[in-house]
Amino acid sequence: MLDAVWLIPALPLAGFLLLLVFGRLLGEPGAGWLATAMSAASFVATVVVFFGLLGEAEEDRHFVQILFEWIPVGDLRVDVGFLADPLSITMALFVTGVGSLIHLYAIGYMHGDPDFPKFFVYLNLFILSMLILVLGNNLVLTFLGWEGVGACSYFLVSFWFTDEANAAAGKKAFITNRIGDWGFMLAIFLAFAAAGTVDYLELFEATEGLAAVTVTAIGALLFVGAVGKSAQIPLYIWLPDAMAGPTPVSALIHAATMVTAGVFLMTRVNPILAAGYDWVPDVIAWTGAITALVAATIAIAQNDIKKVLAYSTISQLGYMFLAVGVGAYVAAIFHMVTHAFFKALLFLGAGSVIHGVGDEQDMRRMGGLRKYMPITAATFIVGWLSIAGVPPLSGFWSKDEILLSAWASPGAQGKVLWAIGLVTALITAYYMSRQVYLVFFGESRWADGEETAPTEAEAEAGAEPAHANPGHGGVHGEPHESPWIMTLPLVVLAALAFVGGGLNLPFTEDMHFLQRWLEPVVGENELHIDVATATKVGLAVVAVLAALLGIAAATLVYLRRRVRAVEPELLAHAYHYDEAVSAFVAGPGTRTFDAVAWFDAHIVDGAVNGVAHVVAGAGRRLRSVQSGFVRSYALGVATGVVVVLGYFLTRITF
Amino acid sequence: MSVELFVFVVAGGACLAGAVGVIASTNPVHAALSLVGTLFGIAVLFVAQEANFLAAVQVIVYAGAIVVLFLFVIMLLGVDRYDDLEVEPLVGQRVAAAVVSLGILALTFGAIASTGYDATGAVVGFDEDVPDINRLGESLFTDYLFAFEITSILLVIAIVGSVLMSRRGRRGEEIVDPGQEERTEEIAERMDEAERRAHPELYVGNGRRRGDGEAADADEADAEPEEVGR
Amino acid sequence: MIAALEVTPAWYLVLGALLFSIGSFGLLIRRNPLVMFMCVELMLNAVTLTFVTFAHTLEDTAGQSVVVFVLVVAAAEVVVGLAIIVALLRKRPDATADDVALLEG
Amino acid sequence: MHGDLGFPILTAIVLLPAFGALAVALVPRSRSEVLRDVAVLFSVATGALTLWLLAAFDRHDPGFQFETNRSWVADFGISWHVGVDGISLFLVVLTGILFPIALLATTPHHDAKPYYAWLLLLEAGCLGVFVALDLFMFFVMFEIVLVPMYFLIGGWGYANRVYAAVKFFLFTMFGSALMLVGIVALAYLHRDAVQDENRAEAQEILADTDGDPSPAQQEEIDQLQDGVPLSFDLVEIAEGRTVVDDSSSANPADWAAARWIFLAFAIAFAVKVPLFPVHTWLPDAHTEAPTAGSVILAGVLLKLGTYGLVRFGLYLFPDAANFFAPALVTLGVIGIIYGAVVATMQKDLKRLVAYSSVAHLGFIVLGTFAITTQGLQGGLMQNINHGLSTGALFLLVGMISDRRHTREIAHLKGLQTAAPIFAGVFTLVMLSSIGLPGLNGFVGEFLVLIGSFLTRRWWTVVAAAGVILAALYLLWAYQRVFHGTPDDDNRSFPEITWKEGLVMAPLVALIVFLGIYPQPVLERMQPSVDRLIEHVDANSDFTPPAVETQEAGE
Repeated sequence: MLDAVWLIPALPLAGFLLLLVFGRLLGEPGAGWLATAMSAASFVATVVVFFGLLGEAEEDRHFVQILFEWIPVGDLRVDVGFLADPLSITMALFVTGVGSLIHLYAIGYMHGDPDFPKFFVYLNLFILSMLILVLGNNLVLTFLGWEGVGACSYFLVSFWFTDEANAAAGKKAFITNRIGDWGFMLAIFLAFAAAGTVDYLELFEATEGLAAVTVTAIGALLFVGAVGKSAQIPLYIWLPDAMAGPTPVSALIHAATMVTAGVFLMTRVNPILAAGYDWVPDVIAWTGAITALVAATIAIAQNDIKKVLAYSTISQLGYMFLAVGVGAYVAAIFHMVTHAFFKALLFLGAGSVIHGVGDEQDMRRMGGLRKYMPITAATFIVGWLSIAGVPPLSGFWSKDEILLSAWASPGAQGKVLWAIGLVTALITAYYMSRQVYLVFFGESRWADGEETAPTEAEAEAGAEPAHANPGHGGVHGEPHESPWIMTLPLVVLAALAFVGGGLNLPFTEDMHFLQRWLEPVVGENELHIDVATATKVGLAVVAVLAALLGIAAATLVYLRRRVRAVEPELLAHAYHYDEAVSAFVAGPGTRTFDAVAWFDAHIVDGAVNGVAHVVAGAGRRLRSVQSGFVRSYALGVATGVVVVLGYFLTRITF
Repeated sequence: MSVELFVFVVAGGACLAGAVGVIASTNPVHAALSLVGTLFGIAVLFVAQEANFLAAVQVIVYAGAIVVLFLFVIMLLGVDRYDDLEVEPLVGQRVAAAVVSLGILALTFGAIASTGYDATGAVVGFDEDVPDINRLGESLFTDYLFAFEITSILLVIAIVGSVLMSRRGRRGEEIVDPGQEERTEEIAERMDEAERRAHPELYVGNGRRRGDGEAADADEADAEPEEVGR
Repeated sequence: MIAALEVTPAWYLVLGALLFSIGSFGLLIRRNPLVMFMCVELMLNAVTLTFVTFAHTLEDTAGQSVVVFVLVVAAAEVVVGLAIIVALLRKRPDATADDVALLEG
Repeated sequence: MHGDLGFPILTAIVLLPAFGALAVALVPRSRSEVLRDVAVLFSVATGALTLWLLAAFDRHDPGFQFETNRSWVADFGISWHVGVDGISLFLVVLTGILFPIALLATTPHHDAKPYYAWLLLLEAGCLGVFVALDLFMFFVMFEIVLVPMYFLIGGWGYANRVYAAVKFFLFTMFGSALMLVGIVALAYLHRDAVQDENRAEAQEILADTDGDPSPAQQEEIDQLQDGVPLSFDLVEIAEGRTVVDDSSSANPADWAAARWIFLAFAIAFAVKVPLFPVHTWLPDAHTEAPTAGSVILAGVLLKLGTYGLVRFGLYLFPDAANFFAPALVTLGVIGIIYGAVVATMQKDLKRLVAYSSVAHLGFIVLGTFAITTQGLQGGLMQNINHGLSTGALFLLVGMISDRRHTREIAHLKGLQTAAPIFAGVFTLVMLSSIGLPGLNGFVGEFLVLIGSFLTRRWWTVVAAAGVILAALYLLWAYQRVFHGTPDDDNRSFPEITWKEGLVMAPLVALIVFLGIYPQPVLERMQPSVDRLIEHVDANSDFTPPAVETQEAGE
């Protein structure tokens, strides 16, 4: 059964190749169905492997399948091999699962797009890369997937490339990621230089033998990579822009799967983090916490329905890093899974809304939509409550797990982190409620969108890819519910978002399914929570209260309209961070580059041409010697005769 | 005084006189004639050194053929062409020429002097009573046979070449000298300069002399009669 | 006492030297290509004279043979040279050696 | 002598294109339509031969294979000595593959005959450089390469071609002049050294036989006494180690001499590579050259430099190379960053690609002078990858400028709308050039970096940043050229034709294949590279880094 591991990536690969060749032949919707089928088949294969692993005994629940040697040079051995262990299979499960649903959804969403087949080529390629990322049995192969998903994100964000903004967003995503990849690569080099291997298992064995500083460096550098991929401070700026891509892309890549790769990586290398100095996990935790808080605050003031979700994603990723930082890897993965469910659900819901109201993304032009698109509204609300952390939805369990771990982590720092997490939870509940109210409740503003023209804020924030998608002619008018092919995934995801918490219920030990499942991977590095049950309950209650408080506040502000909404410019502008960066790149950055180019053209090359001119000038001056007067030449000859004669004479006589 | 001495003085004098005549006479014809003088002198000196055959050849080839050829060309191009020897467009050419020539002279003298004025060396020695022409013929057709043959080729080439060049070339065939115009200008200016230097007296009062527009050689040519007194 | 004077080969050599330098001087100062050629002839003759002298003193016929070759070369050279001059002067009747500027750099 | 095919295949490989050039030149003007066919025929035949070479190559033999050694100019000990090992093998194959492609890709707009003749002669020269094992032969081939390239740029190039051609020629000549001095000096030093050894030996024998040697010994002494002929044989000189290339040598003058000679070689190759300060001929040459010229220039000619650095730098002067390695590595790293930065700011698409070459070649130099198995193999791999990727890029840029008659990025816009497949191919090649894992570019870059990291840690840290910049300038250019809505000039941009597609196909195939399965290349390089490193290790105070592999349980 386990031998089927290779099938997991092979199927999307097959889909990718088939679509590459026959895509245009299949056209719409054939291409979409093929892609979906392949993704689904891959899911099935994963399930098979999953049960295969279940069949194994607890301790030897990891299976390595080497396909071939990729880069064997001297001591360096990089295989194309897959490591099937609880962690990678968990990832593979929800990647393929959620992925398939989003494929299905996309068939409806991309309806009528001229590049319909191409879209699914990319989607399958992405699934392939993502699976390589999670299944790779060594750092380099993971890096392959890592870059692969980056490329796919580039393709898909700039999918509607005719709009410069989208193209720029794609480029920005790729390059910002590359900055992180720099760290990742160095980590690989260091690992090889120190341990002579890049294979995970061998590397982990070797860690004991290595100097702590080396291990720490490896961990830190890997984290740099993770920061880039998972859009943490300071490299988060690409994610909001990445919303320029089609909504299924945002759901799949920029919410459910790719952006969580960083968290996955950190979990994967947990022995390295454990073996290194403590400051690395602390940095991770703090980065996560701060990112979570900052992003959440920014989300308050966004008016683009997708931007809100984008910042919310960043914030939730922050949660996961917080968990990783305090050593609660299980909690991180748990939240990753649930987040994949409800965030994908929210994005798809948003997509459905955008689809329904004719490519309108400004929430101030929506409202009261629940009457028009009941299913979308219902599912969206499930997602909302889930992310807000309202029991018993999945979000509550995972988030509570993280907060608990933060609390339980040693030292005062744990408490502070917990506090930050709690505040973030409150804000999350607030802005999500705001979104729901603005979109689905209140009076409908979609018809008369004109007078509330978007302010400068999100005009530049790129909140109007209105006719970006040629597929849907931007028809205003009666909003309509999306076709079943789009709503079906919503329903499924909603169900998952509802019950997802069941993966890891805190009540009794034997309900920690996920924890026991991941035991072999995170094992002894997992944070041990020894907190009195009373405290646990107390914390849970506090968390719930925070969530409800947030919702209540939002209700007052946006539903009942009792309180004027506070949406400070600063937040709408995301603390001007992105703008500052762009300004720097466009200003000093470009000037520096120009200076170098100038240096090359005028100094380096100038020197060359200068020499040339000197020589030419000398020639011009020497030229005058050739007067052309035969007799002067004769004179020269004669002089030469005299000289030669004189020379010989002296030689003879004296 | 001995015969040799007499012969040498006379013939040598003729040579030198002729040589000076060649370089000093303004009229090419005179130059050619003085050249004849030199050649005869040389011929005589040949005889004085028992190179009778060569003497004859000297007279026949040089005086008889080459000089005549010179004269032909002069006639062909007009006899009345006088050179103004006092005009020298190339500044400092004469001084330099004098220096160099004297240098050559001095050096050759030095060479001779270094032998103590007697040119001695490994005397090969030959049979006195064999006439020189026989000896010459023998050495030519034995030791120098190849060189001799090659000279014949040389002569043929020379003939062909001269025929080719003196043929009245059709349009486009003759050498085109790109910078000729500017060149003529330059020469003209240089000539003016030279003339001012040579004959300042002609320039006092009335600025430029007549006919100064055209090329230098021309006006010097028609200027000759008044200047070069006869 | 004059009778006492005896003509040594050196005299001939000196004479040759004189002729040669005169010739070279003329070659350098005259502008008329014809006259320049004559000067060349002068120099050649000076050389031949020297050769003959040596042939006489050293009793070696080789010297005389060389003279023959010199004669031939002189003839050839004059022929070609005069041909050139004719061609040139036919094109520009009043040309001097200075006018021929194809060698100008 | 290994791998004997019964006939001198390498000589054939070198001479065949030369004959091809001759054949093309002999085609009567009346039959000018067959010119192209003849040229293609010969280059394809050569390519086939190189492939055969690849097939017949013994992957386990580190030494030179298919050697042929005929005396050429006996008086100076110059010989026609050719052979390949794992280091040169793939450069030969690459040359064999790229030339037919370059020939097929474009047709000259005038004077087809000299164009094809020059190209074939160029191929002969390049192949000659890669297989030459005789210093003098190497030099001759190195120079032969210049002339056709000069005429190709000057004759069939773009607006500013003459300037570019002359610049190219002068730069390279400057380098080669130094190299010639180095070669001659080397040969003489070698000769003298051998002679001294012999004399010393003779003295010993004499001493042993205290004064009265037997006739046999006397004979031996005599032949030891009399002079040794000159020899330009690379292997003999390199393995003989007679020229004192040894930092710990008793006589510092010898060591200085060795370093000077190495420097002479290094400068020649640095110009060819090109390394940072002497790179300015490259953008002009690349930009002004005709498409085929640019392809060959990037794909093959630059490799003459990097190959030379390995073969005549490391192999000939291990210690001197080790002595100068930091400087060269620094220049390489400067090139990586500098080239990328300047490329970013270029307004001419072709010029941009040209500067990207400077960056890529910087990686190769870095890897070479890291002197580790990974670094060296990475460098060699990068040679091939750069040849494929940048060659393909130049082909594509050439197609663009043929279609639009401009290479100005500003004049191009939204081509992807007009020509999606063309854009797709471009994207793939671009990503390979960026070094995306799964495509060939990554394998080389990764190996170079991971190899250099062992010995030149901090340089590598900087160099790795070049990877970011690569993405920056290429993606930015791609965005400006292919994305956005096309204006009227670009709306009717023709899609890639079948012919062009077929030309690109082998390149694209190789780009993908080598990215996923580089092993066939790597395993053939391995023995030779290891041997080279042992050579360096044995003959210099360089010691290869110790990588603990005990954990890497096989």
